[in-house]
Amino acid sequence: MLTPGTLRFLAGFVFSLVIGWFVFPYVLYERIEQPLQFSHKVHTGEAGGMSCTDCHEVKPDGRFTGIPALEKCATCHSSQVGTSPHEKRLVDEYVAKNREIPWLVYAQQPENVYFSHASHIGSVECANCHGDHGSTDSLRVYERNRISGYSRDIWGSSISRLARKATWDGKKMDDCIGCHESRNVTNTCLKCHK
Amino acid sequence: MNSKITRREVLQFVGGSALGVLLSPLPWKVLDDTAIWTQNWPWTPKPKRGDIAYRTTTCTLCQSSCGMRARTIGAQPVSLAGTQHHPFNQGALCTSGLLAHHLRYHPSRVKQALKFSVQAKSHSTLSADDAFRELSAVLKNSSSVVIVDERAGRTVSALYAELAASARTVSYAPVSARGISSLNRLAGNASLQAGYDVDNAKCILSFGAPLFDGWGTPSLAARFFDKRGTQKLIQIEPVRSRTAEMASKWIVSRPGTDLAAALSFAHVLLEERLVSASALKSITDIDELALFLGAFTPEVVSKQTGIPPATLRETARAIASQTPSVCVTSHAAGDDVQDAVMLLNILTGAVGTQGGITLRAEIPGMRSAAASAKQSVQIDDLPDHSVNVFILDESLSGSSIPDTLLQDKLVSGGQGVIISLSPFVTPRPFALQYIIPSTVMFETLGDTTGPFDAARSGLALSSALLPAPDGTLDALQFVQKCAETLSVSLSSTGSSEEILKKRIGALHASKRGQVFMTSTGETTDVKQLATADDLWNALVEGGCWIDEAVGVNARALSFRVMPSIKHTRQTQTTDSNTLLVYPIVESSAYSGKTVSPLMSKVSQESGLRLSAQDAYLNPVTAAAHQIEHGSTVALRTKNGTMNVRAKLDARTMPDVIFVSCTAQSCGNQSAIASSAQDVRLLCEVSSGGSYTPTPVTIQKVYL
Amino acid sequence: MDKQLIARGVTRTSLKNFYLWILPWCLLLAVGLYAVFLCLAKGLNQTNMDNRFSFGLWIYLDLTVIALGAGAFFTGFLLYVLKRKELKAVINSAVVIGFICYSGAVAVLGVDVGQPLRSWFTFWHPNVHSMLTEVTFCITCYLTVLAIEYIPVVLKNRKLKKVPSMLVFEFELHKLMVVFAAVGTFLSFFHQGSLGGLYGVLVGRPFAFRPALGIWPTTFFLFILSAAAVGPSFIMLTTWAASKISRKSLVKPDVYRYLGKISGSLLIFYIILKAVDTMFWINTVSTKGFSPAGFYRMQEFGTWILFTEIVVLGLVPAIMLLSRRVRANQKLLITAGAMACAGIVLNRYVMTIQTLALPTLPFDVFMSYVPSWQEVATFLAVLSYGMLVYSFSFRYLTLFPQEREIQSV
Amino acid sequence: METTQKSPRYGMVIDVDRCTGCGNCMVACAVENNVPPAQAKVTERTGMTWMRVSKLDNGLPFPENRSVYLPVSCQQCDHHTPCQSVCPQNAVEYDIESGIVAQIPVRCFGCRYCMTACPYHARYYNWFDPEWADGIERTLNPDVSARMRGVVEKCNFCHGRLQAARAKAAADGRKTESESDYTTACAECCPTQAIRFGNLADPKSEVSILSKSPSAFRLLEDLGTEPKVYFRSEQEWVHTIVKKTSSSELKEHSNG
Repeated sequence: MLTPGTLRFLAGFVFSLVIGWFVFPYVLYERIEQPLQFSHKVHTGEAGGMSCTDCHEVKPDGRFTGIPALEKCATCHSSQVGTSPHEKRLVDEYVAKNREIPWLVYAQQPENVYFSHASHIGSVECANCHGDHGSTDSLRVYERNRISGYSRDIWGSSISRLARKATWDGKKMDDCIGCHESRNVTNTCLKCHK
Repeated sequence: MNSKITRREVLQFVGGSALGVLLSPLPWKVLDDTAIWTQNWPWTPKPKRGDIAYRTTTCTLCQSSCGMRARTIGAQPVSLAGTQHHPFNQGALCTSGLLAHHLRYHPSRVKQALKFSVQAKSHSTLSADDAFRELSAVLKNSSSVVIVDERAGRTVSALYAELAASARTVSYAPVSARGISSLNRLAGNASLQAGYDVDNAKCILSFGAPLFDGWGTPSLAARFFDKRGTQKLIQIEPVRSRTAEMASKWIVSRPGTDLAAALSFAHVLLEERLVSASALKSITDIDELALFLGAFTPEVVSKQTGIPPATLRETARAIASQTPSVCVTSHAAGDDVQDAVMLLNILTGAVGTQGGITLRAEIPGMRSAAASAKQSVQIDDLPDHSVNVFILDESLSGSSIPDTLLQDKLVSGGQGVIISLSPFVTPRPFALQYIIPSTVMFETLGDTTGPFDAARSGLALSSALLPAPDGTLDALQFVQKCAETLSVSLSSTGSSEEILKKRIGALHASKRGQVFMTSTGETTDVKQLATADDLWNALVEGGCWIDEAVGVNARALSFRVMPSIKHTRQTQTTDSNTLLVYPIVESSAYSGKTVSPLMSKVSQESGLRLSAQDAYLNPVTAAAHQIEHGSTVALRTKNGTMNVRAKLDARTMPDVIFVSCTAQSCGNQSAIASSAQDVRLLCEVSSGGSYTPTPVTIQKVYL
Repeated sequence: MDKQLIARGVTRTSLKNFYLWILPWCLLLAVGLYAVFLCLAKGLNQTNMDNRFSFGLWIYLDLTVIALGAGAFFTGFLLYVLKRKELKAVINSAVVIGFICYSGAVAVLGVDVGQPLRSWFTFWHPNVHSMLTEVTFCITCYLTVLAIEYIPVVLKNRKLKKVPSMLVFEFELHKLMVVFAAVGTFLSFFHQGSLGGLYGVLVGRPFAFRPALGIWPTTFFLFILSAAAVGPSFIMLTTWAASKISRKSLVKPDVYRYLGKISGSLLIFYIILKAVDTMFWINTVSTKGFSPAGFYRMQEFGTWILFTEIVVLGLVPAIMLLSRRVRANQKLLITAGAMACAGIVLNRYVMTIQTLALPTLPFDVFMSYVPSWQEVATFLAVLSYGMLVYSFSFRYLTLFPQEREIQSV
Repeated sequence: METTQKSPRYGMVIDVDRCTGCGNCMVACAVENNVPPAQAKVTERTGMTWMRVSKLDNGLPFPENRSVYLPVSCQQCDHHTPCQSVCPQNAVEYDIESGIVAQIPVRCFGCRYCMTACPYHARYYNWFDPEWADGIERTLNPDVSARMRGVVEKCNFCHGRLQAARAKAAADGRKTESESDYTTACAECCPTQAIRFGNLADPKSEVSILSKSPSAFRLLEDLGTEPKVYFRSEQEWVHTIVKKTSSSELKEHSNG
């Protein structure tokens, strides 16, 4: 039988649980739209027929170009080829004005982290870390941690990190270490910190 | 607040929520994120990412013209290194060269034309056009304008000379590499060009020249070490400097007695008949000289220099017997010392011989140096207070001409004007000064001649990796502007590229010399290159041109030495127990230049180098005055008082306080804000333009 | 209110006097907090520490304060575990002193580290080989224990007793006290030792390095012993000081003598071992290419410092404390206690400051360091914090159970 | 060329007879590793120099005084690494794949215990927030992250260059970096080639041959920390002085 005291206690208990588990995550992350919409599907599908490496290439010195520069887009989109309004914006606002597109990188690793695509490509699938990003039709909202400034993809979708959906859900150091261990690759600091 | 709720009830609720929070991610996630925040503080700069490339070019900070390889992010150089196998510098750079890419962003960079009133009490900014409008008035109304060119041999030098030729009131004062100018003086021929062939010298006699510390190209030390044993270096200096430590022999001499030593060597050479007949013949006034030198017996000179007579004689014999030998002086040495040492080179027959001082042929494609020479004057020869306007070209490496010299030559009463083309603020309180903002390295296309410590003359181009800031001029544009204001028309005008291409074209046409290409790392004859553009590209890509070993025939030369030698002042004998202050050349690599703030690593942060606020003391001297290492002391001479930080160093001569001759302005704040003291000013300047040891009193300052 | 808080049967000075007493300490605290703010906001360039003197005043005082605070655990150990009833008279005071010392030390550490917000890394990514990890873990745990030990003292307060549940809680807690005392003792043994190990393991600092017995360098055991030895002396001193300041006798004289006796018997033991250790060190250090004499050739730090530490402030007070005649005379007893404490203070100074001042490399020199006002002020803040906590506890809580009976007599 | 099968142990051999004390290594290091310039308050004792050229002299008076310059960076101790064992939170690690003693400033919380432990004083604390004159931050090296105030940092043998070399190896399908792709900034920019860098584990490499020569020595060898930075000198007195540690040699002040 619950005394009023116990009830008040429980009330407080439940109240802060709700705050901690549901309100806090919502407040912590700031949702930002990408400057421009982009469909990997269209580019890689029959229409585009391009492969990942057409835009995201590894230089001979082993450096990864990451998101391609505007000139890459301009090679095809110097003028509008399709009907999409987003493409129109691409041409008018960026290609025409020769302004780089300020993409928000979902998988952006922190400044102190060194990640070499060259040494992962081949042994690890792109999807392993980037999920189905390569086949999406639109760019999802970018979530920025208001305290640390990191992309939410680093922490992962589960606020407790207990329910990790897949290998690509979360790219914290522990995740890298876990993957390395599972493939018995060494985890020395200098491998990944600059 | 509702009175029904008691304190206890609140506590119960709080207790519950406290427990709840601990069981939620909130505190733990916040803990993690705040830690991550400390790892990415917004005020900690993030290096810019971008495409990485390597570009080769030429360093223009000094005459050595070292080949350098820049690692660039986008267009921005982020680190520099020497070009491997480059004929000028063999892949070596000096400390300031390694930091050259910071100069573009130096705190004391001039972004707009500046006008400093006399005493530099105030300064105002003005647009380039206004500046030149005012300047044309200044130039038109002044009867004597002197263009000082401390990097003679560039394309712009020819244009300066041309300007001087066509404008009645203007004269051109080229400052060729120290020492070489003495050759011009003694030979009475301003067009002579020469270089020190130190690599092939068997014996090098150095009067305090910092050979391994920036005197020549940065690779000089390495070149000497690789020849260890086969080459002899005799260093005469009052301190066991970096060079003295590495030299084959170090001779301790009292500060400021180089002149006496040099003359005593000359005395011995004549007395012991160690001079070749041809050398004797080349000196027209040899008898007069012999008479004059009679006074400088090793015994007499020994009293001044503190060098035993025997050592003086041995050394003289060494340079005479171990030929080819060459005698060199420090950049800071006065003309009197320079001339006396050049006299030694003449007597030993070093002039015009391999391993001595090689005479260089003119670089093709230039307005004939002989023609330029006609208008050229030596600053020292100008009568005092006769110059209305000095035009200083400080665009490449600042100016190493002592302010005191300029002050003496300028019309008195602060009426003099200095027009300085400079990237940095260089206030000169004794004159009305205009500073025209110039480009710095990596911002401009320019040419530079090869090092003076090489047998053959050379030429290289520095390319513009970055866009020049608005309102800045390079020397070639500046000289054209000046020509405009004086309504003089120059032979070659247009963009820097056009003018330089003309010269390189002519160079190619001459089919002379060889060219080093960074693309292949090999050296080929100019003949092999089909078009002038091939040569141009090779040079723009950081290669260099080297002349053939053809030189002027030394036999043709004759020297009249007495005019410059005879009025050399007798070095006063200072009895050894008076305390003296004397500037030493710590590193001439950045002598008097504006250097990157990062230079604090070697001075302020480690004490490796003497900074402008430091002074070396011998521990014995320090103990005598109760001075500890690092304590602040006041130095008082009749020129004034300055506070310096004492650094005890057993390599320095007792009873002499050594201050830095290479006071440089690095540091994070602008030069206007911090007028770094120049400790050299404590010392008196000799008639020869060098600093002389000056009696000083020292006193510990309690802060 | 004030009156109702003060325990029955004891008298306390007027509220006005009390305020006059705490006012200067509050001011000092304020100044100190400002210094702390400077250090946290601008970084440790506010201190005079440098790359050579990477540890300074703060670390030295942390070591000292923690050594002196050892009285808490050792008294607790003797009382609850070894059932030394005489010590009931001072245990509460001892606990408060301990709490003050440890919380103070931890607070200063928070300022001393460059990135306090990352401190928890030590718990998340611990390096089990590091003595500092051991220290951090033990001190944090022991601080919690002290807090728990402190609670019943607080709950005994006249006003709080009125709340029934509190009384129950206090009673239950008291029954557990023996457990906490045991745990506390265990923890303290460890971190007192690890603090010694901190220097003993420094292979790069032959002056401080000591060979290992088992897994710990000898300094590990010396620190435990020395702390245990002076702990009681410090309790003795503080009790004496408290009674002088409050002009009341708080414990029966035999308590002082008893504390002195414990202190003395441990101290003599410690000093002997310390002497042996030093001898051993002198013979081994030369194998590292260092001459033991060389360490003492540096201007301030002559062999006198070693002599003072071991004989003047070690052997002498030990013998004094052991002689019944000395203990009988309170003046001498207190003096001896003070000397013993001074000895340990000096020992910690040598381990921290002299170790850093001495050069290691051939081209490297003896260096000295003077703390900046920010460093001093921060320390004074801790001191005044301690004073305030103790003053309040003394006024409103029963630190000395015997006080009432003494007064009623 | 591939390195030997067993993982490399990088090290340096510095010929002090060739060192003119010019300071190139110090500035080249600072440029490579984004070490900030000094602020006004900074002194020799709070300066930030991963590579520091110190003067070693024979202690004799003028003019007998002889001196050499010793460029001292982290000595990369191979055994009983003094700093590594004391760090409470594993911010220091002995990198088994290169022999480098790795310092990870983002893990460090600035207790400075490692600095107390290092006999070579090769570790530096960020007493100040890093500050570059406006614009110079554009010249920072993207391969190395800039550190923040309140952490310890030191020479990591230009690990940015090691990572670049490894990336290149991966791109070429090689397992290990090739030594020709990897050298430190100080070695690269030494105008007299006094600093040689290479793999000590490879018996054929220049450094391991030089390190075995009788003229080679290491600092504080008796401590048994097995540094991977060697020095060389043909001058007898240098060896004698280095053997004596400063505690046995009384020194009341430094000599410049």
